[in-house]
Amino acid sequence: MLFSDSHILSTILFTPLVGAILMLFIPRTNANAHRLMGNLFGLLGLAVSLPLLWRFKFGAPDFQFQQRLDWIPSINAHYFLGIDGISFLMVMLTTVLGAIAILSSWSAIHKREKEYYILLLLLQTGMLGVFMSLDFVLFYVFWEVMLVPMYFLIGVWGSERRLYAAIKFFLYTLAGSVVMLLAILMIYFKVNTFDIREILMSPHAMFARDLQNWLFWGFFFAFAIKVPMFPFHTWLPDAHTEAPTAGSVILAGVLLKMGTYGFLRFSVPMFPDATMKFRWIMITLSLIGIIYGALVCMMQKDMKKLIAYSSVSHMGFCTLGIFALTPLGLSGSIIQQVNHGISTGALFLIVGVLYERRHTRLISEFGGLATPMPNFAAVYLIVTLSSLGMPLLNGFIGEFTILRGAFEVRWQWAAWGVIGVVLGAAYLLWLYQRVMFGNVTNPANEQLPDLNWREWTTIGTLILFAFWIGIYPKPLFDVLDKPVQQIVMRYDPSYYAPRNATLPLLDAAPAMASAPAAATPAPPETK
Amino acid sequence: MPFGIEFDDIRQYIAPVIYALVIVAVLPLMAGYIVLLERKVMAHMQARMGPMRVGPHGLLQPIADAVKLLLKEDITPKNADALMFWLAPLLSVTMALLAYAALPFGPAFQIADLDVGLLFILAISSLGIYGIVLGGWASNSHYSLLGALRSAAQLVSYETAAGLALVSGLLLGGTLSMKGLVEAQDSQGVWFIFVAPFSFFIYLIASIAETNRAPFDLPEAESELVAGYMTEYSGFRWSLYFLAEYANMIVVSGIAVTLFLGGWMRPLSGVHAHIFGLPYELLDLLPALIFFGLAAWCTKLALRQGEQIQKMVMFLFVGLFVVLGAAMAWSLTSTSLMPGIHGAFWFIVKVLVYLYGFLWFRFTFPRYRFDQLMKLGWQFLIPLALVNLVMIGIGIVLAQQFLWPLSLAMIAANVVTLIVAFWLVRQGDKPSIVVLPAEDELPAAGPGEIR
Amino acid sequence: MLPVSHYIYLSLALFIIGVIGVLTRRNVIIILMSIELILNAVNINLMAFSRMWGSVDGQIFAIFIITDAAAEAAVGLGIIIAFFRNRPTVLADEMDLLKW
Amino acid sequence: MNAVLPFFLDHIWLIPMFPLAGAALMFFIGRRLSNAAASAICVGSVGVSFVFALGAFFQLLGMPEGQRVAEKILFEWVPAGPYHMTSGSVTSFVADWGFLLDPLSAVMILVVTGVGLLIHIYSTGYMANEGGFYRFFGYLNLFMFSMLMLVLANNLLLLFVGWEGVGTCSYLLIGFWFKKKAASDAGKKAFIVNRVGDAGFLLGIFLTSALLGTIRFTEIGPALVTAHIAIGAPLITAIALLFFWGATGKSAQIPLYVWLPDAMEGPTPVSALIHAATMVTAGVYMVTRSNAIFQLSPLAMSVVAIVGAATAIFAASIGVVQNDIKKVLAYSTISQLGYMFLGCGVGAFTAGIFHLMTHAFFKGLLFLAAGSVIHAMSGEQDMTKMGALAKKIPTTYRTMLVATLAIAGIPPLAGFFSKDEILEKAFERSPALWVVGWITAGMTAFYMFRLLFMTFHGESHVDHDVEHHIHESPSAMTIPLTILAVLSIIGGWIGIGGRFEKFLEPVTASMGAPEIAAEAGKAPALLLMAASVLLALGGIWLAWMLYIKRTDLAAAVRRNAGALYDLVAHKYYIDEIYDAMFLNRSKDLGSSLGMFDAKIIDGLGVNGAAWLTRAISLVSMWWDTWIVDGSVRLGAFLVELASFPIRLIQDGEMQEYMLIIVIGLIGFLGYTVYLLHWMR
Amino acid sequence: MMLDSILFYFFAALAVGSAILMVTRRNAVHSAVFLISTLLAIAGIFLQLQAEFLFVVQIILYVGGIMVLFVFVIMLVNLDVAVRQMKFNRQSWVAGLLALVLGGLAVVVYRSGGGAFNLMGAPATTMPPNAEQVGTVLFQKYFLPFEIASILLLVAMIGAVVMAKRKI
Repeated sequence: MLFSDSHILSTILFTPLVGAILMLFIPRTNANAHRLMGNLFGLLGLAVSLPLLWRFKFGAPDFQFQQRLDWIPSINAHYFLGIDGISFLMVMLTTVLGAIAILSSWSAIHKREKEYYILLLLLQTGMLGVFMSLDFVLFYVFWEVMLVPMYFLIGVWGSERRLYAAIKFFLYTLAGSVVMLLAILMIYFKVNTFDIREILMSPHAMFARDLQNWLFWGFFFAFAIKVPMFPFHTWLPDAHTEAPTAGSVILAGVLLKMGTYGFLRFSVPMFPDATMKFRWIMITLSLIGIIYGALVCMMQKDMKKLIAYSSVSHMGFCTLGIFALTPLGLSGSIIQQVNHGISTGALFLIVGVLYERRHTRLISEFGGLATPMPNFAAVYLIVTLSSLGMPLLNGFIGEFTILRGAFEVRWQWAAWGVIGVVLGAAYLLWLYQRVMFGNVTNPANEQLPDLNWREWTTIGTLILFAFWIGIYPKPLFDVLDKPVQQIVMRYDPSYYAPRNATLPLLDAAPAMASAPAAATPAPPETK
Repeated sequence: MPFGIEFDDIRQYIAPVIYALVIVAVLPLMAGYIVLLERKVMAHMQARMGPMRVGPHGLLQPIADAVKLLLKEDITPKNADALMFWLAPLLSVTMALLAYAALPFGPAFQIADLDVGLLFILAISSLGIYGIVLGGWASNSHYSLLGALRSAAQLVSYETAAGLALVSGLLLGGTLSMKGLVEAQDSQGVWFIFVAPFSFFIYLIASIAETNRAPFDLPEAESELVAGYMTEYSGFRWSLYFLAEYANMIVVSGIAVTLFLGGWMRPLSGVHAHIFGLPYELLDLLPALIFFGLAAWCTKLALRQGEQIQKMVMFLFVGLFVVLGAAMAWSLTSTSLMPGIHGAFWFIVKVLVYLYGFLWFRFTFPRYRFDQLMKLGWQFLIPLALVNLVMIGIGIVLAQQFLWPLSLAMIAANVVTLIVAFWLVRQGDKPSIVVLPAEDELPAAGPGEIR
Repeated sequence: MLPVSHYIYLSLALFIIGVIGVLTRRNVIIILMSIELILNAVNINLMAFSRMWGSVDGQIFAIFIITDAAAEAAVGLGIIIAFFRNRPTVLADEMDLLKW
Repeated sequence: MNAVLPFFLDHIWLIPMFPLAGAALMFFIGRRLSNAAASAICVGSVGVSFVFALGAFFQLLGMPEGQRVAEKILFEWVPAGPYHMTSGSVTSFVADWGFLLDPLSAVMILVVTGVGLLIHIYSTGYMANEGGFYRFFGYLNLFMFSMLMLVLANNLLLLFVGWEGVGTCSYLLIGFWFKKKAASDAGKKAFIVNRVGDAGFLLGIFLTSALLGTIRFTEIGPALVTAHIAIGAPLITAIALLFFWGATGKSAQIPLYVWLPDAMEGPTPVSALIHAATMVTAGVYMVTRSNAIFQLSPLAMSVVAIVGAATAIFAASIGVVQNDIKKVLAYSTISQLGYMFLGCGVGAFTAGIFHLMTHAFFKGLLFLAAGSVIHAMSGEQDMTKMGALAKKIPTTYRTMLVATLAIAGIPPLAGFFSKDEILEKAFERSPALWVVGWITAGMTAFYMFRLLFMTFHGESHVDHDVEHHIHESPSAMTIPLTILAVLSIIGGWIGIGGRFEKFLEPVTASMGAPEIAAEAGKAPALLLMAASVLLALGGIWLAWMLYIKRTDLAAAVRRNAGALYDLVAHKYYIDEIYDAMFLNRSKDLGSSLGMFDAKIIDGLGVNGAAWLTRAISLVSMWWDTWIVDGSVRLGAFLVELASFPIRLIQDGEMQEYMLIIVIGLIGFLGYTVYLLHWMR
Repeated sequence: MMLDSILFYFFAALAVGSAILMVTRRNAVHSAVFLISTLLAIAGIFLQLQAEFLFVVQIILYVGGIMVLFVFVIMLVNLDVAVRQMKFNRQSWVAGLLALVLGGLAVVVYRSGGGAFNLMGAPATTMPPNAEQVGTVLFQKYFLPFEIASILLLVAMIGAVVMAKRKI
């Protein structure tokens, strides 16, 4: 057993923190030193996470790289880290996006650089901690820790209505997590442990059915707000709009994933009966989110707001996949989370490029940018296509797999989801057209410089990932195979065995409150 | 045995005493000849001949100098603090000599193999400051006091860098014992200069500064401070200071040799080349050959001498070298004596090479200004030493915990250090912010105006 | 080994001498030096007990005390220099105001 | 598939990769290349593809009949995981990077690379003076890649990759002149309408995998057999209809044809390549490719046939009154695509593919020739402003004439054979369908010759300034025209004697259901042939009458038809209806939902909670200030009072403080001694 | 044993003597020199207690480090007037007496508690290599205190620099 096996997670977790602490000692006036240090530690954080790529064993049944130390013995809380396939992907996503977000801020941030980079690094540690923790207390601590830097990032470096957005973000999320704390405490008093792994690894569900219902809703609010699911999403457009570019990237790329990660890690496997019971609500909310988000996108005048609402729509796909509770849905959902991090992260970077040049995000301010910025146009196009689910780019793989997984349960779910795909093409292309095509109408846009090497690096990296996932997603599926299987086995141990034909497509439609089944789109029959 | 003394006690107590006596006896002679060497080297570098009169090629010059110094009048200034004035040179030379206690001249030729040998030497050499500071202060002369203060500041500054450089060597060796360090290099099969070149480099510079040698001879800069802390001294006390300086040079060379240059180990000790079926190795013949070569060279020089007496003295040296060469050759046949004698030979050769570096630098570099000196110490050497230390630590962890090959780990570590070094040099090129004090802020009285 | 009491008396003697120095001398630097002496007296005790119990914990504490002494000397002397720059005196009983 | 395949068959996967490499080069270094270098790279890459395609085709021919299948799987693409089929058994969803060459795809790659190569060459001339030359060729190459992926894919999902890819390239190429709002609008419209179709296709893929457990073409047939699916089973009908729903989008059939006329905003070579020869025929290809499924569902087949026939006549009727030269061709394309679907729908898949191929030749030629005309006219597209060009641009005129004859179905040109075959099969199925097709054929002849006459004959209506510049196009453009003209003449001959049908038979018939063909009687082939030729001649005569002989008649017809003419001229107001029904409604929904989001959810819910909290906090603050904090301040006051006497001892003499400490110590020790000695 | 005792008494006498001289010398430099002497004697006692590491640390840090600082500062602030000023302050007699009383009391306390401490039970065994042992304990058992001490030093260093700077 090498030292690094048990400490690699701690190393990854605390590298950004160490950077933040070191930066405390650099004088505030030396902004470039802060930039350098921030980037250095961003990259270092990425570099120390790279060994996971070849050390991580695909298909191992247990959490890997576990490290478990006593922390607060009196309440039996441990410093307990470990990752499985899902968190492995999330950790890698976080380190990659973190490094990119930090790099993207080089020329975008011109005040209080010291605090900015320190907060970004702190945020990084918080997010990584959420994905690595295997102890409820530790999880909760990181969950909350990560709020604070984000609050300041929005509140200090945001644009005009930043204070409103920051406070809204903070209170909204906090409200959700308080309920979750109650649920965690309830778990503790029930099973007398904070050990997530123990609960997950127990052969049967540890909680009685009615308790499961309560716990499910307790966790639901925290996660649904974070995702965000339909009626809890209003903080997102504000936070996204006001946050600085890097903040938006992190927010969209990683923070939102914490909600879905929570569903995958806690709600679904720990409360299988409750999940099955409330699945229709979750699915309904997801589908509403998909279509609602896409429709609202159409009317946005602000680029960032549009992308924020598109996040609502895309994350609706993720929750749809999760609560379809089929292997395809689950693995598709996780891949779609990664995809969303990449595509939407890149979209925010792209808006950041424009914002940095023009200091406005209004779509009407732009138009015809393809003429002065041809490279930007190409990059933007690829990112747009990736986001709207173009095959050979990442989005398609995720959306397809999710819809396939949802289709397996109810074909109507997939049908409603497909509408979201169509609308996605509509609003994204419309945005692209309004920004890039036509003549340059605004004289301020005539001389905009094209991408510089830093922007190439940040967006280009994400595009490379997009192509990789689009063309060869097999490694992702391989990583997810085992954890997804474990989740499915939690609620349906017989899933992997063949069962009698049910032919759901030939059955009379069962009474389903989930999807508004009456108005199916089913186009061919109508002709 | 009488007085209840056992034979082991002799081994334990008497032998060190003998070694100590030998060192105390030989050291002044050695210092004298190093001075001669210095003068000859300087002369040849400046296209001169150097001492030629006293003895052939000035070979007896040290003795003449010594006699002159001992016979000179010993003056104590009127307002001097007599006690301190007397104590200071003694302190200086005592501390210099004390350090020899832990220096391993050979596997067997060491006064005491302390567990904390290296630290002991560091401790003792750090006491040498007092000799200078107190001497400068006790002279009650501004030149002396300024020289002393400069010296104190310089020594304290460079001790840090030197210490940090040595610590990285310690990390590699894993022991504080001087003997253990050499053995560690033996067992790892590599001199630490090759795994930690930056440590050696830092120590080289710091050791020059610590011995107040050019180009860091600010405390005794004759163009500024007459002779620094030694201004008021003359005669025997002056020669004590002088002796202390050269003894210190040998000590720092000894440390460097022990820690970085493999101590008493023969160069290429890993190469075992036997010749003609002889039982000893080819390279072990080198010492004898060197001495015989020297003898031959001296013979050639001797034959050129005009004066008969010069010729005779020269032949004396020929004889000396022949005897030494024979001893080297003869010791090959004895497995018990060979390591000790050869070890001592190689150790002294390495020390001489290192000392030659001292002389070389003295004649090639111009003297630093005091602020430049401080800047070099604090803004380059100490940060670099710190980084180097951390990097070597990381390298060792990589090698031990992550099972990297040591060479790879060390190359990586040193590359990082190299980058930092370049960065530091670039930083150093930028003009530093010098806050000059306003006149009224200077101390009102006392000889304390240094900055 | 000698009885520990020897060491204790020695350290007591040094301690009292240090205390006398602190209480009676006017020169701040000498007061500081007396404090160093007091600390050293403590160290002797620690070392003696460490030897007595055959454990190095006492030595560790001695190291910490030396660390502390170094810190104290650095800051103390720094204060003296700063003070001296404002008022050229090193006498303790002339330093009785918090601010000039 | 372990047998060692001949070189070209083993490397079919390279065919799409050459254009991809060209596109990638254009993307990365295109801007730094000269036009010549860029066109050399792009045309060269397509040329190499064409050579590989030819090689593969001949090596496929070299294989024994009935075994002409070459499949090359590179690696797993989407190994998504296990799922339950409708039958309840668990299977694993796998899509490979696999390439399949059978007679069908062999024909397709030849058409795609061949016509594509010609159009690439043509474009070097046509686009020579346009900005963004490299970009155009990059897009074209990307399109070639996607189209070849589409036809070479060995499974539905990979086909979908090409399917979406061609859509994207179409979007890019239609919007190539992105500064023109109409162009970018048209591109967007094309993409979104296609997307609507794709949604159906995607659901079809889901359903296929759910029902059959596979999406690989070579496995679909056997799976259909093992699943014992009855003819006309609802599920299989659903799949077929969903597929066809996708095809209507891509191939511009009712109801999703609306994007194609708009797509004429793109450069003319694009229209030729994408919107005539290749992409729009993808739907036909896809339907043919999955004919095994379609043949199991008579209902779906009927839908295909009826929609195809309806589209054919509907689009032809619009084409009759269009004045824009490219719009006419666009509606003609829609109409001809309808023909192909009609062929597929009546079970004549080979005829559909045959017509696809010949159509690629002559419609490609028509577009290219039209492009040549537009080129000569300095960008003028309105036919009413042309006329009498035959002398001025003779090569263009001659080639166009060939193509027009071909599309009108005059023997022995290509169009005659393919169209005739479809009509024959349609008659066998249902005479009503034949009548529709027959009338359409007449209309086609009419409007095509109307185009020809208005453009090349009669009086010149050309603007004066333009007139001087009229010139024949460069050889880079005329050579492809000529080659295509030759192909338009001889292209149909390979179908004589059923050779083409036989070649494609393994694809269309092996898993087909012979019953459908058996149902229908034999058609009187010669009679039908004569009827259609006669009608075509009649159409030509009518066109001659109206536009050459009695030009005043046309206007009279227009006046008398009145409302009907208006209706047709406005394309039956379909675009407006769609706008009103879908586009504006979804925009309205979006904006009202946006308001809902901002006012109700955010305003009432979130901000209302915030207001309530603030109100409560005001009350708490009063309490806090006066009661809670007041008691604290009281405590502070008391402490301050008590401190007064103690302050006196503090005089700043450090050593005195120390002495006090010592006294304290003495007291403490003394007390200890007292305890130790006197208390004992 | 004999040598041990001789060494102890020698160093003890040296330490006490030098300490007394240190307190009573008028000249601060002399005081410093005598303090150095005391410290060296104490180092000798450490050596006699077989604590080589502490012996070396005592010399390096105290004598080589801290005392150099003192000497340096004495020379910086050396006032000729100081030589002519009163050596002791006005409370010196009282204070000296009280200090002696304190010492006496301590002796009394110590002696009367003699039974409470097992003061004679010293092991005769030689200790293992001292530096290694100290290192092991320091970096394992006392790791956190060690880090805190290092932070203390850092703070002190910064404090000293800030304090001694002419202009901040």
